[in-house]
Amino acid sequence: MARARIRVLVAKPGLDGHDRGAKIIARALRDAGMEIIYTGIRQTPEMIAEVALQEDVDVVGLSILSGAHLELFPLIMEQLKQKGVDGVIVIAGGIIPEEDFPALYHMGIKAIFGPGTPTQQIVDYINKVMAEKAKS
Amino acid sequence: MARARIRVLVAKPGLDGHDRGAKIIARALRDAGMEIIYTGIRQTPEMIAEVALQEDVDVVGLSILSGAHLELFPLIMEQLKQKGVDGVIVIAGGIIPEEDFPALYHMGIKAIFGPGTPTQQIVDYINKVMAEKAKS
Amino acid sequence: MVDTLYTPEDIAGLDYGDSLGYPGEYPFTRGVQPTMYRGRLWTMRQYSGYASAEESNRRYRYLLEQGQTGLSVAFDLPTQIGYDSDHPLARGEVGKVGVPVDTLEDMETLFQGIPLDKVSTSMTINATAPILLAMYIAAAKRQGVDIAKLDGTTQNDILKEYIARGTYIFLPRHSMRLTTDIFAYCSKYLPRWNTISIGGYHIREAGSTAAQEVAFALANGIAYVQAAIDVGLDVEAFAGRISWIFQTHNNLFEEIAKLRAARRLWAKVMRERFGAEDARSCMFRTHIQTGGSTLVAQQPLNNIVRATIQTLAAVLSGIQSLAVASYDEALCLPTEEAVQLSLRTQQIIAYESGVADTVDPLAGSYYVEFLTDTLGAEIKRYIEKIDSLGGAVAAIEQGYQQREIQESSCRYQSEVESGKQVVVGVNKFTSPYPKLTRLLRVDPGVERKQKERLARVKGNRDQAKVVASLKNLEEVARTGENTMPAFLECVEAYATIGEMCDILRRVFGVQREFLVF
Amino acid sequence: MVDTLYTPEDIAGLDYGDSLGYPGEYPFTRGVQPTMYRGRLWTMRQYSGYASAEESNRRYRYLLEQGQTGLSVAFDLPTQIGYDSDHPLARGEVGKVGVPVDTLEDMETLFQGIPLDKVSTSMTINATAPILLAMYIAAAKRQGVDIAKLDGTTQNDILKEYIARGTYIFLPRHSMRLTTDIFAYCSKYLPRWNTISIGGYHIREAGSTAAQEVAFALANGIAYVQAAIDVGLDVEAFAGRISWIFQTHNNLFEEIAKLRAARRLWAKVMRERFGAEDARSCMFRTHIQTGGSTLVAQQPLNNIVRATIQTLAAVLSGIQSLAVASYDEALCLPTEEAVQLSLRTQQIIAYESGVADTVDPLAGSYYVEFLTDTLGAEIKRYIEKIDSLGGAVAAIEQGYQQREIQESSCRYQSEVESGKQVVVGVNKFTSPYPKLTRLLRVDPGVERKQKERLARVKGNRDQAKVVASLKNLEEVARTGENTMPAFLECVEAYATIGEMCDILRRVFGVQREFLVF
Repeated sequence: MARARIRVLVAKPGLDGHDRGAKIIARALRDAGMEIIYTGIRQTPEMIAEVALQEDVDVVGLSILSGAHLELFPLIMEQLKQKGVDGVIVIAGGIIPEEDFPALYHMGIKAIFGPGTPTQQIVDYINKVMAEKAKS
Repeated sequence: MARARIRVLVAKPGLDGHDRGAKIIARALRDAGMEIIYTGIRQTPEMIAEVALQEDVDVVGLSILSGAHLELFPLIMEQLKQKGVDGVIVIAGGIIPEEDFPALYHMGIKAIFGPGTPTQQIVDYINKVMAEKAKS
Repeated sequence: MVDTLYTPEDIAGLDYGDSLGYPGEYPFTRGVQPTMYRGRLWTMRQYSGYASAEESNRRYRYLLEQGQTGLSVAFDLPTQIGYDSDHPLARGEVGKVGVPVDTLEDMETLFQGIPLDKVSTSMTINATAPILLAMYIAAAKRQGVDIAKLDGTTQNDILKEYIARGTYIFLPRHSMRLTTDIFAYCSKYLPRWNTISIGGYHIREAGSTAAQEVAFALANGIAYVQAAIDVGLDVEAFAGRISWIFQTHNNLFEEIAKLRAARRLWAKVMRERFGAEDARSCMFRTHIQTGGSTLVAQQPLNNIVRATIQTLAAVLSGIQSLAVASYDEALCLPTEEAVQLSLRTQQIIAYESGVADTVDPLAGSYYVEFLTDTLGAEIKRYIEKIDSLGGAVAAIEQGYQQREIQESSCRYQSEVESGKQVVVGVNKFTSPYPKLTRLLRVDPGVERKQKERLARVKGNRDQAKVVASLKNLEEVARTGENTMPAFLECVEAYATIGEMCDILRRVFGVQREFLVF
Repeated sequence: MVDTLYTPEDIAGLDYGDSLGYPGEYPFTRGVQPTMYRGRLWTMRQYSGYASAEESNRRYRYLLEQGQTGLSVAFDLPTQIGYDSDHPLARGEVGKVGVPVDTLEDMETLFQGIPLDKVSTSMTINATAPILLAMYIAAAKRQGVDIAKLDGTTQNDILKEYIARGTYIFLPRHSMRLTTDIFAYCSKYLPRWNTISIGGYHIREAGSTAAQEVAFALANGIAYVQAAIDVGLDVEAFAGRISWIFQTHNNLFEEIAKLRAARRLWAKVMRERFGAEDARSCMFRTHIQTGGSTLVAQQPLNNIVRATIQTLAAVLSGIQSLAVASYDEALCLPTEEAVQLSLRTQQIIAYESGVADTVDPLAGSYYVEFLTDTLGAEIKRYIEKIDSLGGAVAAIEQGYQQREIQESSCRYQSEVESGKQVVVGVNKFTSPYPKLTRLLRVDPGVERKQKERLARVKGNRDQAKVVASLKNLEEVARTGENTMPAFLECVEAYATIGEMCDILRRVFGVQREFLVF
């Protein structure tokens, strides 16, 4: 936990190609001093978990706009668990109706950032949970 | 009941001065062959009932846009009754929320025509009820 | 009739300097300020008031919190026609279309916690304008505000009440005197106050065309200026404080052209007819309220689309102040959500649409310049006609404007009924639509409470002072002195609006309707 | 940067004939038809499709009943990327952002009861465009419709998929071949079909500026025309069937100027670069979809205001077809009410606002003409830059457009975060707002049902025919013959989209992402 920079995987699960938000977040986190692994579009749950493992990341950020989050996120959480990287902090963004938040929290997603969230808020969130994690 | 032309009083109760609708209706009924008594604005319930009596009208059309219908219409119906002209057909128009319709029907208003009603529909309505009245 | 195509040939005669000129310079076709919205955005001022002074005060504070930059007070009909809330003619009307104000106490409550030197307030009040202005001044004094700093507008345009809106009380010549009393008083004591807001809004609402809307308002304006000159006021002393209120309808370019034409025409009227030299005296500064009667009950969210088009028309034409009608207005008083959306409409256009980035962006357009000229010529013909009838007052007494409006209103109605004029959701593209579930209703207890309040105020005041002040008002009304100080005295003694108006009704006589049908 | 004021001096160099000309005449700045909307209104065509072919068919019939004048099909992501609904990669995506179409049977269901010779249909489909077009042709034949009468559009614009939207499958050169196969096939058999709709929409959606949106789309257009010429097609035989899709954002005048500039530039590209003589080959005909990414989740009714401004921008710029994004799109798929309001927005602007009464009403405006020239020059510089990189395909492979867009996107984001760019309800004038209660959710059972349906179709078809047709497709793909007849044969044998694409993936190879970050 004593490494210099927080490592974040920014991933786009599913088939949707709208990567504007993911790229903005990725760049904002990088500008905030984090190390970013950006996967590009069309990542399967298996691929995402594999990269999270290989790259030994602290945080996985999932961006999805196609509405497939309720189907794909459980598969991703499952894959992370199978690969033994379920200790990472998983956060999500995109077009996700508020009524889906409880189900997503329940499956272990730690935070959900809707459209219009200032990027600084996400930076702050990650810094805060990483600091808490370091303490515990 | 065998007189040639239907006599209609078009009245604006209350203090509101928006007479565009009342004048359009008055003119449309006149163009449809009815005899129109148009009172102008700011008519009290007493004045309206008195004109209805004096002019021996068949129909009283009330136009109101100020929202005072639930207060003023009962007073008008009461005055018509007191003057013994409660046989006339009373209809209403203006800005009247649909949820008030039951109360207005209950106090004896026969029909309510909201904004956007084609004038022909009002003409037809009056002709129809007058024909029914003649038969009975 | 609009042509299919306009090209440079259609404006071949346009002389830039004479017809348009630079913004901030005579004849102000391109706007009255050199930088327009770049310097300062228009004032966002939603028309609002209902139920009671407390409730309306709450709404004003809400609107200011939401980013509104000015206030606009709607008064209820008894207040506008000079009846106390306990008058028999006030039955059912108290607090319905605006806030009831019987005495100074109501006015104080209305602006509780709103510093009157920091906000500009427009009051839609006409026959009783001097009384409400006196109350506003008195309320400001009680807040400790220097009245020279008061910024705002009294509508004070009685002539259009005879033509279209109906809240007149007295005979026109007496009304005109009250109007010019405000001009004279304010030029001395309230230098920043817009003493009148001459209106086309209600003329259009009654069914006029765009050209009639402007023409009849300008003709009224000419009558006010003439009346003020006739009572000895110097044109430069009051003309700079004249303001206007118009509406914008759905026809985007007609509305823009109408207002550009009005600006140019009024400048020329002031300079050429009245010899005003001061540029400020020639400036046509206007408030716009988007057209209430264009909103329909059917498919109410469609009204948001209409209001947006109308707001764009207003902003693109170069204005000073704006209120956007709310989408639920064809059904009820605007709810808080609906009025917030009206304000957001203004804010989106101000901050997101880019149309405020440059002055008079349509200038030079073959179509818009042609239309500006064409409408200008039509407006001019109407003004000449009214001149030939003896001016606006004489024409009103002959029912001229009323008849013209009624013709237009009936023509429009028959175009709607024949389907020639489409109204989406009404005569075409009709369909079932979800009802609005949140309608604003005025609590029926409001009238009773207002009467109780009035009784309490009357019980607590110094009766002798009331009697004396009213007696003084009666004398002043008879002699022809400026009535404003007398009103102020009455108001500060907590005389009621009904008490004051009863005296004036006795002295001035009451105008019956100029019944045109 | 916009100046405070524009005057005749700003357009002193404007030569009417050369820069504007008459509508319907080269260079078409004022529009491609001489009478524009006076002759015929634009086609109202809401983008729509979700859940299943049955459900989408119901929505199309609803929209046609509501007065919509064309159809626009949204396909789900598996269909766009060539996977059957039962493919592992389709998990969770079936029916989500559009309708799933696995086989001809789905296409038949989609247009059940909608006569394909009476309606024009636009299909947002790119990598798999020839397959979906083949299905559409086959469905029309089964309806007994003469395919020469088919009217509509296949988006078929693969280059912007690499740049911005992501639904590519193959390497660019193979994709370009499929694109030109459609050009060639349609010029013979579907003379009224718009063979391509080259898009700026998605480029803007990815965060580009207005100038980039047009420039990158035009550069792609140049690449398609060159590719078609390179495979031996006569420019006059296909250029007249090229169409475009752009978006309109909130900046009213920039959007109008952008599209006027695009029209003029494309005409000049076609004539000067490609030697097109036929006026029709030089016409820039465009569909507009108002900007989806300008809509925000906060205070959703505000989006109606934005969509209205954007719709006005589209209509004022002179277009052929229009879809208005729905106010709930930042939250969910558009509900029926929201999509009705989008259509009503178009109808109110068409029938009530008067802006369709005259052609190109802003022509001549000092500001708009200046801006048209300025944006035109900026677009031209981008095209020259792309030329210097070896054309659109080479530039994409180098990541040029992607990088430019990302720069713009990040610049915009930082302007929003700093408050320099106001987004009402998001970074200014925020306030609590009532949640939308009616959100459209796709039934989670849709995916299972679609898989069952696919299994049933596969169970009932003539397997030998399928195998033979797929074998033929493979051969044709390898040899370079026109693939369209082979697709048609496969489709009519009820081969699935996944089966056909698997063959093509094998023959053509698969493109990995040009990762720019």
